[in-house]
Amino acid sequence: MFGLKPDAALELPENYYVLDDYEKGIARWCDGCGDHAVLASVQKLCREEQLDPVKTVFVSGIGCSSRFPHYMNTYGFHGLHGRAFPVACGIKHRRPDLDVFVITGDGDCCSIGAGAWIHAIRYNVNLTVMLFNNEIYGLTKKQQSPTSRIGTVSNTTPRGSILPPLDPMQVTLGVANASFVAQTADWNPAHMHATIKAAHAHKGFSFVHILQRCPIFQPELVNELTSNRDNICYLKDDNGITVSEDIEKTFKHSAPHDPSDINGARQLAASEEKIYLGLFYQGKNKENYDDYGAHNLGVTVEEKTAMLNAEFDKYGI
Amino acid sequence: MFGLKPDAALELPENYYVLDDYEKGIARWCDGCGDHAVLASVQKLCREEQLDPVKTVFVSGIGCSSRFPHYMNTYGFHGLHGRAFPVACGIKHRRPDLDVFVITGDGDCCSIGAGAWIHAIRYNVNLTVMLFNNEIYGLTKKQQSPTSRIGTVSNTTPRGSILPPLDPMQVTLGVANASFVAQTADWNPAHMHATIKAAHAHKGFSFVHILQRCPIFQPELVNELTSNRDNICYLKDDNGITVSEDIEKTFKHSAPHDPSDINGARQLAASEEKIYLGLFYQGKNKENYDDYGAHNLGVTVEEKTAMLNAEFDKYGI
Amino acid sequence: MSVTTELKEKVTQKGNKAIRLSEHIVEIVSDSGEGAQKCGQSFASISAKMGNGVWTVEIIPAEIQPPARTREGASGIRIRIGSEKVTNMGNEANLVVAFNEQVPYGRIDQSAYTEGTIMLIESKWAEEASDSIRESYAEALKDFNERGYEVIEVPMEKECLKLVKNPRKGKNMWVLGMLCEIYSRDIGRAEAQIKQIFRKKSDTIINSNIDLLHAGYKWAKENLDFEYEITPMELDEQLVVMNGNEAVGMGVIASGMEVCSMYPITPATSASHYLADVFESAGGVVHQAEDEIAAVGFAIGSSYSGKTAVTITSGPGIALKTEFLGLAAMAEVPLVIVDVQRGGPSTGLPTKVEQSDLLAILYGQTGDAPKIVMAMATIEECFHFVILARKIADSFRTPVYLLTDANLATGQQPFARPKIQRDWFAPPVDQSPWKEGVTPFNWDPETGLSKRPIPGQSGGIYTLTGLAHDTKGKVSYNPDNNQKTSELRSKKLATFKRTLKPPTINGEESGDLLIVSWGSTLGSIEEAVGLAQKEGLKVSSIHLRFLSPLEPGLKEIFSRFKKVMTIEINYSDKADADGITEDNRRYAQLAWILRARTLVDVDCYSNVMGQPLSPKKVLREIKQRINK
Amino acid sequence: MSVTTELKEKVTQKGNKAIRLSEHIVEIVSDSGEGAQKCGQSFASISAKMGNGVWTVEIIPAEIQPPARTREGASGIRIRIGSEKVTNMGNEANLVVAFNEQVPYGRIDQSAYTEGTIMLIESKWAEEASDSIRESYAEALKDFNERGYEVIEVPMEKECLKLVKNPRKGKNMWVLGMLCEIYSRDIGRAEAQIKQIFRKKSDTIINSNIDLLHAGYKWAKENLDFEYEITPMELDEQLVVMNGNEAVGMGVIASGMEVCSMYPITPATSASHYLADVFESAGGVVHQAEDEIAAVGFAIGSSYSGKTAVTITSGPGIALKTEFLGLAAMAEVPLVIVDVQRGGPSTGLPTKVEQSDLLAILYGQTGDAPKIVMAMATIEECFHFVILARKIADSFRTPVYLLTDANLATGQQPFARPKIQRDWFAPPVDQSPWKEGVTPFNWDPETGLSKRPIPGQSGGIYTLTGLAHDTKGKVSYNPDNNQKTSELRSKKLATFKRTLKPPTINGEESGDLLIVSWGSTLGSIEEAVGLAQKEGLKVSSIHLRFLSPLEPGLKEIFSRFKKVMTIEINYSDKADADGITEDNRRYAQLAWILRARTLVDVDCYSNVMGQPLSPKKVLREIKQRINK
Ligand SMILES: Cc1ncc(C[n+]2csc(CCOP(=O)(O)OP(=O)(O)O)c2C)c(N)n1
Ligand SMILES: Cc1ncc(C[n+]2csc(CCOP(=O)(O)OP(=O)(O)O)c2C)c(N)n1
Ligand code: SF4
Ligand code: SF4
Ligand SMILES: [Mg+2]
Ligand SMILES: [Mg+2]
Repeated sequence: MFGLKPDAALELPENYYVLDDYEKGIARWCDGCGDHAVLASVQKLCREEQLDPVKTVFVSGIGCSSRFPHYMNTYGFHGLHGRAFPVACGIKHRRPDLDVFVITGDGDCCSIGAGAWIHAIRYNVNLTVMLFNNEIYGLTKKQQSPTSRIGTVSNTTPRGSILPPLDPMQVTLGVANASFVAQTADWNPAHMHATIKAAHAHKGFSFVHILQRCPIFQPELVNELTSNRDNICYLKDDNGITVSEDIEKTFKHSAPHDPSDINGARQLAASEEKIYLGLFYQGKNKENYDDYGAHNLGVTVEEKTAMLNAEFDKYGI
Repeated sequence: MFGLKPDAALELPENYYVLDDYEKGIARWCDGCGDHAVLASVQKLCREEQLDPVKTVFVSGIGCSSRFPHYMNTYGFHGLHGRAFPVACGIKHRRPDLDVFVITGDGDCCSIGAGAWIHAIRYNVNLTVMLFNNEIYGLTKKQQSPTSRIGTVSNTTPRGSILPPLDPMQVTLGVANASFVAQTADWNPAHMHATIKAAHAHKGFSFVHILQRCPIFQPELVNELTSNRDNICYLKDDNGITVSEDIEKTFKHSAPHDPSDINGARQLAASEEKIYLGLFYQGKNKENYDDYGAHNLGVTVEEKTAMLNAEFDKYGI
Repeated sequence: MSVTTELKEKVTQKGNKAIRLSEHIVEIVSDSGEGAQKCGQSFASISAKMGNGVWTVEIIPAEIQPPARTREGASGIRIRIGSEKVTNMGNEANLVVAFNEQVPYGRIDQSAYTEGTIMLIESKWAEEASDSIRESYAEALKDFNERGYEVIEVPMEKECLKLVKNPRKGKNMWVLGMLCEIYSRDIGRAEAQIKQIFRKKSDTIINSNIDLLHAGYKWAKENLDFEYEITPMELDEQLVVMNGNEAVGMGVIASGMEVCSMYPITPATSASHYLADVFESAGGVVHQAEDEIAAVGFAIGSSYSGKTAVTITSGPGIALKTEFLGLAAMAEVPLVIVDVQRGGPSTGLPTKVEQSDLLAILYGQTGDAPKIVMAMATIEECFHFVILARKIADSFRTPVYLLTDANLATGQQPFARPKIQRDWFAPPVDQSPWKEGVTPFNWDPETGLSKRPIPGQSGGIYTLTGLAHDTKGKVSYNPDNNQKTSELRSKKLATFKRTLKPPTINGEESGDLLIVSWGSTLGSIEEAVGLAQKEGLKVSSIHLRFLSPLEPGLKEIFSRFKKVMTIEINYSDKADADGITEDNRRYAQLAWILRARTLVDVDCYSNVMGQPLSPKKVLREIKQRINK
Repeated sequence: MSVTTELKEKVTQKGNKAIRLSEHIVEIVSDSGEGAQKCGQSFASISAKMGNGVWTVEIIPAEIQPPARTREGASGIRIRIGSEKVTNMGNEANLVVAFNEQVPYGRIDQSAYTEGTIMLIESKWAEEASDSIRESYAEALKDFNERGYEVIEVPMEKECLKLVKNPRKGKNMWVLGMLCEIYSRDIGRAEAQIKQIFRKKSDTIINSNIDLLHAGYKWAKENLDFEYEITPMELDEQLVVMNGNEAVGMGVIASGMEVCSMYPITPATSASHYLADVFESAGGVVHQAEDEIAAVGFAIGSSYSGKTAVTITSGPGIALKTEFLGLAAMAEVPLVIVDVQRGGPSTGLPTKVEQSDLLAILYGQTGDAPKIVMAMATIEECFHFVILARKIADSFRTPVYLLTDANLATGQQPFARPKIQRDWFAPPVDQSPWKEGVTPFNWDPETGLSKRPIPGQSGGIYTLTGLAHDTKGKVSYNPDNNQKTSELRSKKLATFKRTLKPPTINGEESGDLLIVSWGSTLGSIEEAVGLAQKEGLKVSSIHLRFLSPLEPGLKEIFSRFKKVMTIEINYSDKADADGITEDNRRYAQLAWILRARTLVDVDCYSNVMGQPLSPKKVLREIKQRINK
């Protein structure tokens, strides 16, 4: 943090934030963990958007991924397992000036946090939400997650898990007031970055489902996901997540999809053939609960006093 | 319960259960409350299916509707607000011989119980679930519910609620392993009864969303729902909920829908034009978690002892 | 329709001056939904406005639709009015208005009436088509007479029918009129009251209710041959009258908190109803969360962001908030938690009063989670303690718990109109730069106190965590750090305790018996202690407002009394119950912590009958202990 | 690569007989993921199988991937082996194997080593490319020498490289070989051990590890000039060796419970891992619920259906279960709750030991929720108490809590192989007709006990509810009923207490100081008390297994000692800390309830350093109190 800022050599405005300004400590994730990639992307986003670190808050639950706030040089709230959403809503509710991000894992969000998640979608508070789905419990060392595929061998399912995985996209798209629902993969940094960026630009609850590598506890899955290009399909639309042509070419498959079409979005999510990366759905002008929260900010002590006195008059003897 | 059974005059087998056998006490719901109608329908179902009262369990949360088990002369579990699902799953898990019903309200299921609900759908335990949706908190006297329409005036939203309502059908259809998803209305007893009956016949988590009248706290809504026949559309399919022609005629609108078509089901649920009554979706041969639960019942003490001794050998010195 | 002969002798003939009373207890009991509470609250309000002391207790059935005409269905209200300040519900009622003959039994079960209680009972049941109803009515009347009540049959619905089509709906205002006449209330004030309660209704409705009021008044004037007057107090100050939940709501506003995050639960919900109604105009918002966990999480988020918030709940809600409350203690998040206690454990007795969350509040979180806990004793304190709690929460960077209960929540009582002070209100969110070199947990080693950075403050960046952390807020698994920071968090209690004074003693500084109590029982206990003192018994009492840390000097005070006991509304084994010994007796909750704190053999009387304690019951216990 | 001169003098030359020791403490410390724990556990197992007393403590960093080569990253294991039964982790280590020079500092911070500790350290860092690593290695070695450790550099990876490509992976087995040689372990047993731990792996992997084992053994034989032997115990019984969580898992099976409903949480999870692995073959199932609320709800459902279930968790999980635990008490649902305690409050110190959930377990639920609480003191008890708990739960129709902790959970200790008894196992679900005339809550007025109907039993129909209810299980708001049923639920504790005996006293029946303790500290405390007694100090100790109800007769026992104190691993204010007085001191958790129960001035020593207590620390406290 001291000395010459790395990109200070460029001619930049005085208060320009550089990557360094968003970095804190050394991220304690395993080598090859997808979380590193997301962290890098988010720090880059902050710089690109020139987010004021002191006006930015990262909120998380508990899990490997939820360590994220500790590695951002912004305000942070590393709370309880499964409870990032209510905390984030509470922060944003009356602080429209803050830029609030939520980091959550598949256990954190889809298992213990499922109730809060459903309702956060409906509240549609202006949050940028990243769900790190490694289809396993990382921090507690390999237990099945609700997103684990059938047959996942874990410490609680030594003979393979038996239930079909919950699909975070399908669930999200089933909740009223869903407003931005996208899917990306940590090993495609360009696409992931474009997705996070679009999510951040959206006003409302921007839900980014990130397929995340956990080479420690899901090595085969990581291998399959990252090597089998047949499964993955890029969603192409001008209103969707757009990447450069070079990046586009790296996808073996692509498909058109209008992100305003929620029925289409649900069908994509339900598809068992392909994993689609891109913007599934974006709805504009949805109700934002934080607009309500902030609608009467700034009432003065005088006004409050007058209001209370009027109340006492009502209850007066 | 004593004396001659009401329908004993008919020639019936000795152990034939009559309605009386399922009734307990006087239901303490308000006059005109839809809960009365559901109770009657369920008692009728029990008689039709000749359910053994001692092998039948009604599990509920807390709310007006959740008083239900107290009025059934079967085993019952009137537990905690929002927590009927895990209790019911725990009961059914190792007791395949029990017939387990779940009674829940819109607050109980969709608000505080949302997490448990989502996961219960995925577990797909063989339960018959009835969600009593009066779009309001009844027992605690008129607070908004997540299913309340925008503008609902309640004690916590005196100037009208502001968020769009959660649709229990859409949410359920977004969850992996959903297996039976139907919608009916308490003021159409014939359709409701056919629905509950089909739900009970289904193996798995049979979810019946019941539009329920609360004339005390939702008088206008009740009025609108029950008088405006334009909104309501009967889903007609041989594999769906079928009612007699007479009843069919009472519907102003009907539409075909194949209940094996989940995309179609999601579209019906998302429709803002009509309220569809009938079977939205039924999937067969889905994974049932209680099959796993009961897969190894009946291991004897001798076998357990042998197994433990083998373990001690492993850990022996 | 006329008063019994015995009664006649006691009451003044009409035309003569009304009987002057120093106080009277009135009850209105009915089936649920008949408006008895509205009637009683109006009567209480009018009385308070006329300068009487007042205390109300609602009689609430737990079911939404209890069966009609049953003792379990008894719904209604008790109003105690006096020429002095009234601090509790008193003993047996003097006058009862009953809408049918069954509901009084729900109260008789609770020894609410006694010989001489006047019972004004709806007479229509005598003419009911159903034989069984007519019979049960006749039987009950006979029984009431045998019990020595002064029964007067009143044709309530019959009279109302002259004015309205559905007398069941209007009856309550007719009864209000009748009561106004009996107690010489100002009918103009009654009219104003009706206009106030029906302010959201149409003029037609208002007028019809005013007509009923006058009809009831007129009927009583013409048909009842007794009249009372309760001398008003000399008021040298302005008063307001409200229930405890309304007072909490106003306290929230006056504290400057702008976020109330809650999930509905009886008997707490009405506080948020009140706030939902008016908070927005004072710059506040009520958030109805999806459950209690989310409610407290949202409040903590709000507090973290600089807007210290309040969450209001009852027992089962407290249970669900447990984990987040541990986080608030660990991460030192200012937060106000109001627990409107009800009967427990589990769902228990949702509408009834109990003081049995004390231990759960004090010790409910795993690990060591120090906190500040206060309990309101009066409705006035329901207002003022919220303001105090917000201040303590902010300056001690801690969750502060406020314990009230179903009794305070629904009771009404006049108190001095608060003079609003500027410094009650939380200052605006601090966005000035954070002082350089100061860490986010810059604990003062003497006091454990520290200032917290608020998002938006430059230089204050930190990540709040529930993991063990050091002065920088960084996760630390260092053994010494955990010991040190635990000490610092604990120290805040010692620091806070230094700001407290020992409790004042009601009565002599020493004696045979000291009663220790907390919460809503204050009025009954002080009334009983006063009576006992008048009888020459050497009994005094202290009433605690701070439960964590406990008020100082208790051991020393206890040492001046031969016996010390608590009186509480929660569970304890009776000392003389079968099989109960000193070694296994389970004590009332405050008694238990006082024993641990002072090592004095603190005895207790408590019960879980779901009822406020009457002074009579307290007096009986005092006498028993003193004679033992 | 040879032993320092000082060391040489102490150790016997090779060829001579190995030195006989009565006990030794070995530590292996490494970066996380280097297999130190597997190595240590194997070493412990082999030692136990050879007839030594053994105790292990895992050294666990809280992060999944702590930075390499840092003190916070220290991961590993301590193994104390002796020729007698070993009951605790002991004091400083005698011999340390360190995989780098930084991790020992994590332990030095905790005073784990002392002058004379032999440190076998990986030497490869001396040849590292990075200057800074080489420097820091050299510096540390210098420092270790200054601290008086006997440093021996060992070329671990270099040697392994001769056999495998990735020495970081195989090193641990090489070290195991080295340790086997040093401690004269049977290499055949070591081979068998390797086959057992890698049983799910390929033969190639097994063989490669066996090769490494032999290589380490050989290297030590050739390069180290000292050798130890620890005389085995005379074993007249068969032993098993396992950690506390495995013992809990086996206890669950032996109790006949067939449902373990849980949500993963450190340090409880490994108990369910064990069960997940083997339970199915014993007719059981592990349910990983979506969260802790659902986990306990599912368990309660299972219990209600006749299959009394267990739920296993730690602090934050207990917090979330609070509401359901209140229901279990109120509705009298048999249930076994295992709390593997960790450091709190909040997320706290997830991998560290603490005994600070006692108050939350006892008082966490709102309302009065009586329950039975037991705490295991040894790994053997981890097994047997589960069996007992299930029985009590069923016969007292109540939740039973078992408190264990991170220390027991991961520690290994041999104990007498249990002789399985038929009556440990729960009988099959009762489906015989329910006795006519017996209500579902047919409480015995003397004991509070009642039998419960199980769905499927004809004549037993009832609806379980968390609302107040009568003997028929019907909702009742009747005041007397609530008082009565609360008394009956409370009475079960008095009844249960009558089955308990006063604790046995370790030492004289009276004296200057009595130590009272509970849980995993037993071994250290008794060792320390033994030492103190040998020094002539009049100190005795008692160790409680039952916390609710408390074991009987404590007051009487306390009265025979001049001072009584508890020693616990949880938070308490130090009596002599600045600003702390008798009036505000916050006591350790057991001390607090003992004060309330006995009115004896019970003092305490406790800390929240996240570490098991060493006998040395305990001894120091004993001396301090006795001299005061
Ligand atoms: C109330 C509570 N229950 C359980 C835990 C233990 N726990 C911590 S993280 C975690 C799951 C982590 O999985 P996920 O959310 O997928 O995150 P990941 O580590 O995979 O990034 C669990 C069960 C906890 N901290 N708190
Ligand atoms: C933990 C907890 N929180 C809150 C309550 C209070 N409560 C009881 S029922 C209810 C909501 C009832 O609404 P719904 O589920 O829609 O059922 P209805 O009464 O409308 O049938 C609430 C908030 C409770 N009993 N427990
Ligand atoms: S365990 Fe998996 S998710 Fe956790 S840090 Fe390592 S690679 Fe990432
Ligand atoms: S309040 Fe509404 S839901 Fe409840 S019983 Fe009455 S009508 Fe039914
Ligand atoms: Mg994960
Ligand atoms: Mg409802």
